[in-house]
Amino acid sequence: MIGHFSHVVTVLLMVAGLYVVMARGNLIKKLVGLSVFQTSVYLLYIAPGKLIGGTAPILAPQYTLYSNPLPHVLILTAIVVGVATLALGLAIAVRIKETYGTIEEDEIIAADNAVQDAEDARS
Amino acid sequence: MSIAAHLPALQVVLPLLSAPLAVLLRHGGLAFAIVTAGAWAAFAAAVGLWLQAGELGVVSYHIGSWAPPWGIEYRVDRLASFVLLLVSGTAAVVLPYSRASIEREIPREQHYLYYAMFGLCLAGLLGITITGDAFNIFVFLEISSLSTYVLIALGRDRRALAASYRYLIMGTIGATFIVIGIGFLYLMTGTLNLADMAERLRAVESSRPALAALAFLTVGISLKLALFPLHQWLPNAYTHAPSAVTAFLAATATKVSVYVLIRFWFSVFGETLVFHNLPLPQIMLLLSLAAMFAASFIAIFQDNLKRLFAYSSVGQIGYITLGLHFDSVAGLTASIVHLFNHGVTKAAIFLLIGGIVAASAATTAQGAVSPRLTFDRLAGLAKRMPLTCFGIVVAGLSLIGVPGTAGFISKWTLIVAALEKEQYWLVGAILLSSLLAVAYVWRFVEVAYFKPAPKASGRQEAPPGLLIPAWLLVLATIWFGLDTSFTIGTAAEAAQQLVRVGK
Amino acid sequence: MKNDLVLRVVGKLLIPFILLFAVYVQFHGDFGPGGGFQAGTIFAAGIVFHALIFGLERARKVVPDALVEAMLAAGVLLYAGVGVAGLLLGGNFLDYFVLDADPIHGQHRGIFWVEAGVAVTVCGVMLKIFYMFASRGDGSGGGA
Amino acid sequence: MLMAVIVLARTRNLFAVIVLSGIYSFLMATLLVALDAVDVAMTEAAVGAGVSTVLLLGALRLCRSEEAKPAHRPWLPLALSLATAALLIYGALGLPDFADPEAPIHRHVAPRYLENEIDVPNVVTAVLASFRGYDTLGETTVVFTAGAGIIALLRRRKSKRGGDEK
Repeated sequence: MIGHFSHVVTVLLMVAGLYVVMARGNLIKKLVGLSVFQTSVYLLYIAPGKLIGGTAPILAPQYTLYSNPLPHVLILTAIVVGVATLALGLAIAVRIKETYGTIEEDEIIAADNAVQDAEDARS
Repeated sequence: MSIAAHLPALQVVLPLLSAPLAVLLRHGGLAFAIVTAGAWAAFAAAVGLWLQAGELGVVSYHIGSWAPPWGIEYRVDRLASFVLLLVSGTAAVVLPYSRASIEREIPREQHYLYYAMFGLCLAGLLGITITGDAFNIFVFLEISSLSTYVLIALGRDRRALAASYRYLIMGTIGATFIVIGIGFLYLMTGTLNLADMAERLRAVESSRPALAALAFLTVGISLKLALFPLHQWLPNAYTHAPSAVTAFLAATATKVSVYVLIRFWFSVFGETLVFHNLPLPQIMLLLSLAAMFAASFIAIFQDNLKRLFAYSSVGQIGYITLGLHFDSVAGLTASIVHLFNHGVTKAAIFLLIGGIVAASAATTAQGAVSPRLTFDRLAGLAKRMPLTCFGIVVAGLSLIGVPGTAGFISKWTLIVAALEKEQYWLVGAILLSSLLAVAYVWRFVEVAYFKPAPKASGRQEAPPGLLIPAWLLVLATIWFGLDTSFTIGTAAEAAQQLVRVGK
Repeated sequence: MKNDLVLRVVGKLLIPFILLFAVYVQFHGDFGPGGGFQAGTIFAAGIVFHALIFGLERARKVVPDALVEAMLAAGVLLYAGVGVAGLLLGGNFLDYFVLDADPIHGQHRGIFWVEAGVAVTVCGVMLKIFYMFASRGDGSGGGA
Repeated sequence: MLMAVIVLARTRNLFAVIVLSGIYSFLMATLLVALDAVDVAMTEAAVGAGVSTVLLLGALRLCRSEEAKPAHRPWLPLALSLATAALLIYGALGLPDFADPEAPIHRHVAPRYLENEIDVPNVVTAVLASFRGYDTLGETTVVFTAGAGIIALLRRRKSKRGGDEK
């Protein structure tokens, strides 16, 4: 179980993030949850790459044991992709705020339903 | 440098390069020219690769000249070349259509960005299809997803924004699930190359991380392909996106996701893991049937034409995934054939609907408001737009699966697969769900052909720039309904290749 | 904030060093942590800092909108251009070995230009996003 | 870190949420240094704690800073989250032990990267830009997509409101 401690922490963080995304109605809070969810996945990759007694994968003559560089590369990419998604999500949220006047999901659905009803009434 | 040897790289890089060029030029017309040229070049490359894959079986390309498990490999087998053809072919038809269509739906100063996003989306989808590297799939998935969110949000209606946001949240959860799945696989095998991964996975086949990876990948990909209970993002996104975007996405985005699912199930995990250790096929069967019936049923009661066909898409995806659960060459062939045929058919329908949007935008208030295609506004449409309506009816027949259309071929191969497994009740289910398709297509026919037009209005066909690409696809649905040597031939070869590799 | 003397002086002193640090991170990426992405972010942060202290308008004069938009595209083109150069010189796509007579040196050259491409795009995007969000607030005046 | 996330989930003041997520990212960066992932830590500090926080604050400035009280009890999301957790733990318990040098990721593929055949001491840079350079091209394209997409989304207002933003 000790050997898996890092995984358990990772799982708890992930699930907390996922819960925020799904349960909360505020568009910005959802995005924060989403980035917590994504960030915690990084640990899943990075933690197993560590070796006790190893050092960062920057080669130097005095070291012989290095942690695994490949997960680092993957996660660098994932971080960048994550922030790009966040930025785009925020831009959409800002536009929603401007056109709907709210960033609460329930209110947006209510506004859409009102429009739908108005259309139905006209027809 | 011989071009033939570098086709796999050019396949993706050409459309990918067209996007930044379009942004650099900041001019709608030039951007159109460049991105369209990129898409046509991609189509040409796809044809070339299809021929090469037919000859060699598998075309492998080492990017950066690094050998596979260390570098990233591009790997084109029969299935990949088939999907590449579908994606780049649809793009090559939809892009010229865009020119006339987005004039009316997107402000002029946005046009160059629209083309740039289209180019990126195309490059992303092609990249997912062609790559032989697990993490590379994720990266290109995100390119195509991010550009898709933007393309949907460019729709006129503010509901396009809400739809796009919703898709962004669900899509990103799906993508993160996929990353988790790939992570588990990587930790168990130490490699990211799909072929290498499949080989090394044999040693740890029924370990718990492998099973968890399978579950996470299946759920994540199912979100992207809008499998029935996870489809909530799709109807709104398709309804409110610009017409050309809807057509392109309906024909390609979900299909590429299906492709990724097939890739992981058959090429990486292999049959034993997927079909014998977990009740996955049973779950897939249940969800497919739910999609075929529930989504088609919901479609019947839609008031908006685009929305009706969006739900029909969810239903049709059910047929594709139904073919997967058989665990047989025949079932897989049916899936692949339907993936192609439905892509062509749906693209035709949404392009024709775009024509209706354009024509009615011209009549009402100079196109200031985006006309919502509710059924009451379509009364007597067949008089005003006979060619468009006839096209929708023909494509609708293909959705139902009437002989002589592409849809019939799909259903036929599916039924053959069911008979082979002696699941006779499934044959009944397939026929019964086709009746639902009859019902929703009939709704359009009834309104367009038998309801009187509101006021005496003359013939007002969609402009030829919209009609010609759309009819090209309508004719394609008939062509693939009559001559099946290309579709079934390639699909059967692809299925055999996959199942053999999986063994 | 624009009129705070301390901020202006400290800002004037610090900003060149921030930009210099970005350049260091960029070129030292082969030997220590860092690379194109981090450098681009830090460089953009320096200019954002400038904009916060001296006002958006002055920052826009230093780095105009059109340049930023060109940077977005130029970085990707530079990166893919290196790949195409590999093709033209007889290798595969993104093959750096053929970029120089000495393959190892070719690798270094390829990595250098590729990292430069990443930095340009990242810096451009960060600045563009900042400009977009910042200039939007001026007119509509939201809370906070 | 866990504390930060739990408080984050419960707080409704969005400003506090954003600051908490910044703190979370910083803690994450520290942890990453401890795990010898210096490049990743540097990026996470710059991106998670820096760029994301600035972006979120920028967006918040344009929106309202208080979250509405959720209207309904979130049982379904809770159930789904717990199911995900169960699946994750199920999978994770079968993984190789922490820091096990015999794990497949240390045996396969990675050793060649550490041989330094292209003479770049920072192996992360070497893999990022050369071995897996194509991924990085994709990554740059993702950033470009986001940038161009934001232009497409946020520029529209300008034309409507005329020149008052110039």
